[in-house]
Amino acid sequence: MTEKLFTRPEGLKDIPTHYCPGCHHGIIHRLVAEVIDELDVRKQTIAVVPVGCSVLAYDYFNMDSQEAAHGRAPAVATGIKRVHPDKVVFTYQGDGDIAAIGCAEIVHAAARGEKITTIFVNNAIYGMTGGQMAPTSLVGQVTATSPYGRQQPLAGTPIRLSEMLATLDGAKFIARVSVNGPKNMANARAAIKKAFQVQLRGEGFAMVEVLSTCPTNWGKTALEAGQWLEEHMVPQFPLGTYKNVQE
Amino acid sequence: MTEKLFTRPEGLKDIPTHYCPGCHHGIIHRLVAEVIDELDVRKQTIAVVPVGCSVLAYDYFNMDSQEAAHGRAPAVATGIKRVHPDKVVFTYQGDGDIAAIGCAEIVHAAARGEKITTIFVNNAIYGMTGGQMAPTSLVGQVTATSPYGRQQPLAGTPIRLSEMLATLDGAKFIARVSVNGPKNMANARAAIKKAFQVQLRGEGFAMVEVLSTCPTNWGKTALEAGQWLEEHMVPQFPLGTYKNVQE
Amino acid sequence: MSEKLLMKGNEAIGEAAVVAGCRHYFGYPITPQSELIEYMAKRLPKLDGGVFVQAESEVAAINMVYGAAGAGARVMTSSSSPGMSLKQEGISYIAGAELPCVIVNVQRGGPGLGGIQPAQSDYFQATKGGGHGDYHCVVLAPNSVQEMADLTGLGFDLADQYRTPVILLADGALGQMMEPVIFKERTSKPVAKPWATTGVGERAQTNIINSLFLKPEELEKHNEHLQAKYATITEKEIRWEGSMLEDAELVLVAYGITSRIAYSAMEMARAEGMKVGLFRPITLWPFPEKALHTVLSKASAALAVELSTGQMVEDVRLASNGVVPVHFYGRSGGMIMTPNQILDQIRKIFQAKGGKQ
Amino acid sequence: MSEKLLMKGNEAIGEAAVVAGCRHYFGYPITPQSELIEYMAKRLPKLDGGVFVQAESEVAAINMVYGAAGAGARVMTSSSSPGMSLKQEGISYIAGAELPCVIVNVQRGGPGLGGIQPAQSDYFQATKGGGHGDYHCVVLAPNSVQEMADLTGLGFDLADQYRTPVILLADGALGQMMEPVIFKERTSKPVAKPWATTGVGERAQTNIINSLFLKPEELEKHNEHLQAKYATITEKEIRWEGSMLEDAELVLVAYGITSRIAYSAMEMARAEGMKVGLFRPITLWPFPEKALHTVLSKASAALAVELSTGQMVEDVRLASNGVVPVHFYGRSGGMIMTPNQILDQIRKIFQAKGGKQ
Amino acid sequence: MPKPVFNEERCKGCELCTAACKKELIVMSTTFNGKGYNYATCPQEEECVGCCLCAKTCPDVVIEIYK
Amino acid sequence: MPKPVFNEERCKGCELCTAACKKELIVMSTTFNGKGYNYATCPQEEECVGCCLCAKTCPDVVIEIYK
Amino acid sequence: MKQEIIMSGFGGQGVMVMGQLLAYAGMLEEKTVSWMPSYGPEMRGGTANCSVIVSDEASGAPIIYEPTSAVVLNLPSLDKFESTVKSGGVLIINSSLIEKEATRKDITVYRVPVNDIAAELGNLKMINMVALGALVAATGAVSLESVYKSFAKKFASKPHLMEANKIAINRGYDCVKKA
Amino acid sequence: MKQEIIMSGFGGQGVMVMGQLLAYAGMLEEKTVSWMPSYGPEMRGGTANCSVIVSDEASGAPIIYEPTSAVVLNLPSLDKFESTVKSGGVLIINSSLIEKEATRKDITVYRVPVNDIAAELGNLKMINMVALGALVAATGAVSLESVYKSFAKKFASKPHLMEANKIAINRGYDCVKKA
Ligand SMILES: Cc1ncc(C[n+]2csc(CCOP(=O)(O)OP(=O)(O)O)c2C)c(N)n1
Ligand SMILES: Cc1ncc(C[n+]2csc(CCOP(=O)(O)OP(=O)(O)O)c2C)c(N)n1
Ligand code: SF4
Ligand code: SF4
Ligand code: SF4
Ligand code: SF4
Ligand code: SF4
Ligand code: SF4
Ligand SMILES: [Mg+2]
Ligand SMILES: [Mg+2]
Repeated sequence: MTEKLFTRPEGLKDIPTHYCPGCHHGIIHRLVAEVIDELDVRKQTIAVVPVGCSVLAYDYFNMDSQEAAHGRAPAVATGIKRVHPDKVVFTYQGDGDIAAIGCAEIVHAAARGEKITTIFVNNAIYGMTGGQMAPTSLVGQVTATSPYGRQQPLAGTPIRLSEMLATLDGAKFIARVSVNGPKNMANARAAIKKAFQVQLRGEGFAMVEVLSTCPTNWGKTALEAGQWLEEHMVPQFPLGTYKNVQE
Repeated sequence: MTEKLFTRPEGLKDIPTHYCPGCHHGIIHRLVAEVIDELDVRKQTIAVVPVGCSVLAYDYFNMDSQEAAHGRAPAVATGIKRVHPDKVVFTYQGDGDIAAIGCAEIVHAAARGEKITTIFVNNAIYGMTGGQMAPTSLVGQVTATSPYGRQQPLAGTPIRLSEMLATLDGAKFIARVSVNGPKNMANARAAIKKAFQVQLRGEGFAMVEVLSTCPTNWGKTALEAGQWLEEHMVPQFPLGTYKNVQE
Repeated sequence: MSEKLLMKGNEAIGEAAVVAGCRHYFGYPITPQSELIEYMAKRLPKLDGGVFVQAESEVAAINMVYGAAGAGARVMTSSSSPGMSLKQEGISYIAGAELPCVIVNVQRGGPGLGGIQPAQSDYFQATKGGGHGDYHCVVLAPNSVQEMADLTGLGFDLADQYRTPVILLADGALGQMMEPVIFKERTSKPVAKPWATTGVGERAQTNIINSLFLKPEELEKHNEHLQAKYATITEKEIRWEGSMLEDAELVLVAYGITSRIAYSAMEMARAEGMKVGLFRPITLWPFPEKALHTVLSKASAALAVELSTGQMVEDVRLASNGVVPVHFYGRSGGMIMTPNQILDQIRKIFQAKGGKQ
Repeated sequence: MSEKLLMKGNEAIGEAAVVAGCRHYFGYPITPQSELIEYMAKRLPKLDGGVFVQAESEVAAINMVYGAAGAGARVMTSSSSPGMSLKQEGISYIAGAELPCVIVNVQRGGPGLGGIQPAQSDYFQATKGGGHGDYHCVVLAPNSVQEMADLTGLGFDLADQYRTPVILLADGALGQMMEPVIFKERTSKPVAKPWATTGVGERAQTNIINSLFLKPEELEKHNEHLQAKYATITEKEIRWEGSMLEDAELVLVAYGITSRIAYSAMEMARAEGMKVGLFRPITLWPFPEKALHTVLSKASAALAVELSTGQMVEDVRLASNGVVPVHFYGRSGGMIMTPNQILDQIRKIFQAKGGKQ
Repeated sequence: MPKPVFNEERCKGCELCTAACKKELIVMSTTFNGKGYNYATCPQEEECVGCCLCAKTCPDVVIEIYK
Repeated sequence: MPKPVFNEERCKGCELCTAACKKELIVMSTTFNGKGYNYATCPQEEECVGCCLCAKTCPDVVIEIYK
Repeated sequence: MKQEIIMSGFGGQGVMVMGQLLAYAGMLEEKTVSWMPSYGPEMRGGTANCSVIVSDEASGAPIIYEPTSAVVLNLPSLDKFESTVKSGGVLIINSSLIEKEATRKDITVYRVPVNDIAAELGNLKMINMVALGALVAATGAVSLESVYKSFAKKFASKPHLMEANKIAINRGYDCVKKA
Repeated sequence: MKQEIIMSGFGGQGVMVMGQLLAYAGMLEEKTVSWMPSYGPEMRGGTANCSVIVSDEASGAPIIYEPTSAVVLNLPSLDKFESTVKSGGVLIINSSLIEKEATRKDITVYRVPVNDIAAELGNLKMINMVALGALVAATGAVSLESVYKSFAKKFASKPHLMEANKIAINRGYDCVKKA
């Protein structure tokens, strides 16, 4: 009975997180940590965490970390990677962080073919600041700053970042996954692993966009949130691999 | 003999420009002015000029203008258009301005479907500041900041902005043209006209990317520059219409 | 005049802006100012011509403000400390191009990501110019929810009158707290903006919004013009408030939320027989330097109190210009001092003077 | 020691950085500093481990610096005024996270897009904190191409020693001009950086680069730690230079390129029998306040001279603290005063004193 | 026999694990843990097949599965 | 007859117009204008067919074509 | 008289609204009032609190250092605030969730089974109203009448809520009055 | 002695390099030197200039207000700088391009057909070398020998250029010396 079928990966510190009940951030953290364990690179990995609900991830990931200014994680990661080209560097970013304020930084990290891995957690909302509209919020979605629903002619339509970055040569691997249910989770883990392998092989930029829930700001239970993700987000953000260039 | 087959459009003030001999900026200015004359909207148009060689375009365009901070023309244009939704607002931007520092602003103006027109002058270099590398510089291109040629693994590959923005729903018309020779010029003029018409019909965001020369910083004569554009830029930046959504 | 409402400071700013005729707002969420952007998101779309845009960043927001202000609108943006830093280039452009607008900073603790609790550590940035070049913003410092509203209205008027950006420098406490507020009828008249870019129409000359002057002679002229304007503002628009200054031996100097804590401390000190007064600058730029100098000339010491490690105190020292010693007491990082802590400082100063009370 | 070279100031900074062991540069072009980024683009790729990245913007550049500094590298960025404004959030983060780096500002005229000719109008931004929160950068002000090199080297040492960003505050004239320069052998030893994020390896604890402290008590502690460090720097690292101060009745105060013009003016004034001296701060933060106070205590007036409408003059007034009247003379927008124009000001001051020479 | 072990104090009561267990073994407590949540429990743990789906689904790594 | 008219002082001598004229009518001056450029001229203007290609190509709107 | 009151509980227990109603009631009585929330990043399940000042004096520092009374709806709140209450002040404990007893002897302590009462009334969402009634009874900061009015104002768009909530307020009030 | 020299001409005429060679030569003679360019946005065809100080004194203000000599290679430069030259100073005019005569009588004016000489030598790129030779002859700011050395240093990678340029420098030098 001492052997374990499932336990906490070494890549995650054994402390409670501040995430809301049922928030997918926790699952995504664990998958990243598991992949890092599996690839046995924890000791040489530097995590770059964003400003967003995952701002405290430096306390959760059991590895060296830097806390980047809102949106600038790809620039910070670039700085680190250029100093330590032999180390593994990844960014973990929310949709507001990566697709709004940090839009230029992620586009250019991809365009430069920066050898970093980006985990992009798309929950279609600004979680941290209390549920404002994100660039990925759906048309019609009610948020704190779209109280009448996101209006297409005034507030635009969701940015599909994976599709957009796939147009850049420097991006070598781009996939969109979700962690809603065991099957999706397995796919997500595989994609995350691939994204780190692209970095380890020195090929270029790799990103995994993970569709995620924000039960709190969506005003739903965790289970309802998973369903909403499936029914509303997935059609707008189709799962799949958008780029997969082997050198 | 008093009738003229060709003369300066009213949209261009009758003053000499500061552009270098043979620089395409002058041709592009004239085409924009001609279209504005043709559509008879000069009196209700507000131009937003960038920081770049065309920074003084507010002295050349015969219409109300605002000089925007480097890269922020789409944000400035958004501010204007939201105050005067019945007026015509366009931005005129270089590749450094729009694709480097102003990358987030143009992506989001397009994503919001902002009803503005953008003229993007892509000369694959920073003209104004003396010929540094642009996000659109070609791989191998020697510039002041890529003295050994733009290196793919370190400095990345050219961003194809038209292709990238075409992934956004708010972008209703996107085309890439050149003004190198009469035929290209005619196509360019037609595309520019269309881009203004999209705005006039209130459909959304429209952009024309104009491949352009910088004889001075390319270290070429004006005629050689035209040839280089044809031989090196066009293959990397194929001419054509990338988006054409009729509402 | 509205009925008396119980509102958050952040919301009161929003409503006051609407009452002042502001119909354009561009902003980006950040704690502890998000109630303001959310208020505008709710309120503006319901108004004729009202426009709310959530920008992609603070950089974009301030440049949207530039465009809208240049197009002739009454326009506002708001943020909190880190977001304000991102706006500095834009603010310098707005000052350079002489565009009127109101910019709200609901300050939080810094530096860096810092924290989200109240602070007053962006005083230098606001008053000395966080951006590049020689320019100033008018900086207004409310100390109650009612003043959040009143100074917002005043801010729009000053902005238009002088073609200048106005910063409303608040803090997380003022932004988050609720107090009764009344929205007064506005008496000021709209200012004509013949310089705005509205399309040239039948105007003789095209209008150009710009801050570029390639010839240094012209840029210097422009700077002289700006400085002359700043001198006029300094002459006409200084605002401050004094309490028990007539016989004060020790003058507390504090602004914003801190001024209310200092006020309580002053009352406690008076109760102990110490002659303490309070000088509260309402305009932080222009700082009421002369007025404070006059006050200090009759006193024997000053104590600057702020939620920072010492910023406004420099302006107090400049105002004193050596006539009295200037003491300092500050808390930082989101910590707020108690009246008792200020009282301790007061006692120390009186004791050091040899028990002279 | 290198042979004597004739170099532009911008290039001398680049070479000095290389000599100081800097192998990482992140920047964005802007006049009049572009020769520096271009120098690094040429030089660094030829060096072992040398990395040059042209960032997509100044915002990205300063955050790349954050990452590289946090990873343990000696790292530099450079810009000119508008670009510096964009870096303010990043600088506040760097100060908050205590990361060592050198940031060069080759100042040009402002505000806004302004012009591209030399200016000194970002003094407030550099010394008081253009970003949010209570922090300081060490600010060094060279006045020759040789000092562009020397102070760059010093800047890297101070940065590492105190874990602080250092700003080299130059201007377009110093950046563009050529003068002879010698690159001296470096004597300082590299500072260990056990805090850097290099991958946890066999270290007991993970390293975290961060400026977030959600609990105000902790953020205040952090601020107190920073202030203690600033106090140490103020105590130990102040640098300034005096000329003919012994018997000076009027003390000119000027830094950077202006100090050389003031020096010429001083000589001309001495030739006319007026007892004039020159006080040149080399560290603008920490400002040599005490030293200047001592100097002024023996003089009868001060004249601050700068390429701005009046920024450093505030620090001069703070240093004077009322012991002498502080006069001001400035040019702006890229205009540079002549020694004769300063001399005119000097004459006026001496005349106003009733011909006392 | 496999056995799920819950770190009750870490549970936030989100109920994701209840839906993940195909055998529907997990039920929420009626009492609160220290953080004020109803926490997940597995009263019939002997039925557990060790598929680990509950554990993999839990965002808070509350559940470990022993062999 | 069509006729190209050059605003010589505005010409920057880029020679784009010379290549644009299919009739090869445009030649550069050997003397300088006030800005120091050799400027474009059309010595055989009677040959001009009024196609306007030269004018449309000129970045500086130096050329007007009269009917 | 200056009442400085702290209300604290789990995120979902409605302490913010409770404080606002009290402040509003004070305002209706032409008193000087202010309401100040704790605020922070999303950490649901954490403890939220707000402080309300209701005073006859002109407005002063809006921050409470030593509350004259406190309402604690969960255990962490009791642990955090018991020690801060001014000597002679009032402490109201939600005895439904808090078994622990208060240790202070220099303050008046009321144990009110807030959750139980709300459950009895059929709506756990009304725990804050029960607590508010208890608070009004214990402090006399405002009149019951003003509280009703303030509720009517705040929920003007939902008049149907009035009756049930009034009952909840009264139940809390009575619970203290009868103590 | 303090020489303050301005060189001005069209963008392509090489005045910047000319000034640098002069400054470098001064440095080789252990003098205090500085070189300051005009700089601006790309406006080719505009006039570029630089100022060089070569002095026996310690370094002072590096900006020239009243040049002791000026070399003007085109008409706009003549118009701009003639009036600024210090009384008793030197003005060298490129007579190949400038027909206009100088009006100042209190300075020494040399008219040197710079372009013609360079054309004669078969390389218009050398006009700046011709002008430099003339300047050295007219001012004695540095020795010819130092100018050769400085050229050799600056173009160390292109030694084949030396001979032709030396001739150009000499031609300019002789032209003034014989005047
Ligand atoms: C410069 C700056 N602007 C704004 C903020 C406030 N802010 C913090 S997180 C955040 C958005 C978070 O949303 P997202 O990136 O989607 O992450 P999530 O919380 O949803 O995981 C914002 C706007 C900030 N800290 N800094
Ligand atoms: C914030 C800021 N950064 C940098 C600059 C300097 N700058 C001016 S124009 C320019 C690039 C111009 O290139 P591009 O946009 O391609 O226009 P072009 O001149 O080629 O037409 C740069 C970097 C600036 N003015 N402001
Ligand atoms: S606010 Fe949303 S994204 Fe943030 S922790 Fe809570 S559920 Fe997750
Ligand atoms: S530098 Fe290049 S882009 Fe700028 S005006 Fe000259 S040729 Fe045109
Ligand atoms: S391991 Fe499988 S069977 Fe066992 S409790 Fe978990 S989900 Fe149910
Ligand atoms: S998934 Fe985890 S946190 Fe959620 S109820 Fe189950 S054990 Fe508790
Ligand atoms: S109009 Fe046509 S034919 Fe006439 S000169 Fe111009 S290009 Fe030649
Ligand atoms: S195209 Fe225009 S500028 Fe160029 S040579 Fe011809 S006329 Fe002159
Ligand atoms: Mg999000
Ligand atoms: Mg360009």
